[in-house]
Amino acid sequence: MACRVEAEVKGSVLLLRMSGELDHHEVGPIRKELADLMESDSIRHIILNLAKLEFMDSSGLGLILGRYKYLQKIGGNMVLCAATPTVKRLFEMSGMYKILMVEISEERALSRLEAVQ
Amino acid sequence: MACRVEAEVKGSVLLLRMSGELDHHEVGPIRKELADLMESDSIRHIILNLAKLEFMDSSGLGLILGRYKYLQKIGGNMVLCAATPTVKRLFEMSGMYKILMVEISEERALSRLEAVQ
Amino acid sequence: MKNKLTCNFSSISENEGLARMIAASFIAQYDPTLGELSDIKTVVSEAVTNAIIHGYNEEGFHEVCMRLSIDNRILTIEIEDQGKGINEVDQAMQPLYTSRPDMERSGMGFTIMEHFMDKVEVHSSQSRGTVVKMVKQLSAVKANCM
Amino acid sequence: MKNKLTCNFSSISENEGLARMIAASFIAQYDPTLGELSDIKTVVSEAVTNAIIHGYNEEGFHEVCMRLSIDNRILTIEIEDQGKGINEVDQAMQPLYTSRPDMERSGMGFTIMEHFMDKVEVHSSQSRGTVVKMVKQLSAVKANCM
Ligand SMILES: Nc1ncnc2c1ncn2[C@@H]1O[C@H](COP(=O)(O)OP(=O)(O)O)[C@@H](O)[C@H]1O
Ligand SMILES: Nc1ncnc2c1ncn2[C@@H]1O[C@H](COP(=O)(O)OP(=O)(O)O)[C@@H](O)[C@H]1O
Repeated sequence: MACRVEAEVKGSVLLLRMSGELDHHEVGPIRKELADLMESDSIRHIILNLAKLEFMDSSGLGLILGRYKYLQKIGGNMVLCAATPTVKRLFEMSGMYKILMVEISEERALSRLEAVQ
Repeated sequence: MACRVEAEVKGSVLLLRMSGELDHHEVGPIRKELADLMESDSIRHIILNLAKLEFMDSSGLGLILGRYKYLQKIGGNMVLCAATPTVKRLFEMSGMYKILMVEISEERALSRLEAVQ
Repeated sequence: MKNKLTCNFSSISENEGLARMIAASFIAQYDPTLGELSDIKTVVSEAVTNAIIHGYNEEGFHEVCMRLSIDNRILTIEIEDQGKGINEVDQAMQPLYTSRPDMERSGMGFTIMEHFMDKVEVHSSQSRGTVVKMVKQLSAVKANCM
Repeated sequence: MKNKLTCNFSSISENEGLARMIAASFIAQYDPTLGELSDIKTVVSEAVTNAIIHGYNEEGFHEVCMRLSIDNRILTIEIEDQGKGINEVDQAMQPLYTSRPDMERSGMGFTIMEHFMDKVEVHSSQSRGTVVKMVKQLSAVKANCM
């Protein structure tokens, strides 16, 4: 099953809502799209809403870790919100759960980013 | 996916509502159950409601044809109601669509049987 | 794009549904119509059931092989068993012919396969087994109107 | 009950999802918990992806083999490629180790497999290929309370 990404730009924040299955096959095209989007819109922060992501494996982790490293370099932040227990477990296993900001909703993620700035 | 059969006895009429997938694997146990039911309750007619049957192949046709022949022998009838287009096509292909009574609802099937008796 | 999937599975009736699911998942990637999906599940079910019932007399310790391949939206399905084989293929393929009326078989398996697929070929030799090869051209993908 | 399914499929990334679906359909018959189903889809995805990316350098004309078997609710999964093989298996299995940081691999594949399965064995030899064998005991079926 394909992975759909809904992207919304709010100032310097890119809000990504992912649904479907995020695996190696899906990661390639999404990585390219995100790179284009983040450069042209001068994005500094990302909010990841994974509430509707039904499947993710380590290829998805790699994609997210890649964006996280990029944001770190430019002094931005990544906020994870609403991941299902299965997806959350992968983040925990990789140690990423500790380094990411985690919020339960998009609204709280947005205000967290505003507070940080 | 399993096949579920909901059976309701109304006098000499056996109303069967099938759902799920009716294939060779499912046909065996269902055939036995039906045989028991039809003997102990002295059934003379069957109404087959296939509205929720998602899959059927020629093994299902065989099961239905078998019950049909049994009813014929004892002077009873079979009424087919609410089959999906895919299931209906199989009945047509086998020539059974022409020999069965067909009605659009359980109520109409019941009154058809009452009229026949 | 070309793709190929070969499966070998135990000759137990539980795997009839599994074979349908696998075939459906295989072609799902190629945007089939719902009708095509349902036709393909049906013919796979027919041929796999025949291998289990007729080829192997419902003995569960044999293997059925299903080969799926797609190229230019032409789908080829082969279902093979190393079972008892078919004596007279022409007779076997007649509508309503069955060698197992005792099992309440309808004799409609091959007729359904021929109806739903563009081509059906049966290669069989006695006590060696049977291969049913079926071909279907999937309809062109419609452009998305959004 | 025993059951066995062996699949060979083209080494294209489209088939990662197909392999997950097939494995899920195979075990669905044995009343797995939702957690078990999700674990198994994940480990199949990891091992098949590794075969395609690392074993075959994303060349689509090779074959990946997936063998599934179940006996007494013990599920065995083997994913095999005839690709380039792993030089140092111990190093490869370290958390966060990846030979392809250029591809933004996370290096978590083997760690996830070991976490989700009871046993993971890797047999590999250079330019011959790799077999990843994983075993998991499925939990006992709960009696239906209705
Ligand atoms: N794989 C097979 N091995 C041996 N005999 C077969 C096989 N497939 C079909 N046959 C023979 O062909 C006949 C017709 O098959 P089919 O049209 O599917 O009807 P049915 O399965 O209802 O008998 C079967 O009754 C059987 O004698
Ligand atoms: N099938 C395979 N063939 C060759 N090398 C492999 C295979 N599977 C894993 N590897 C090696 O093991 C390393 C670690 O694998 P893994 O933990 O899945 O992380 P990742 O796939 O993110 O690199 C890979 O980077 C690769 O070098």
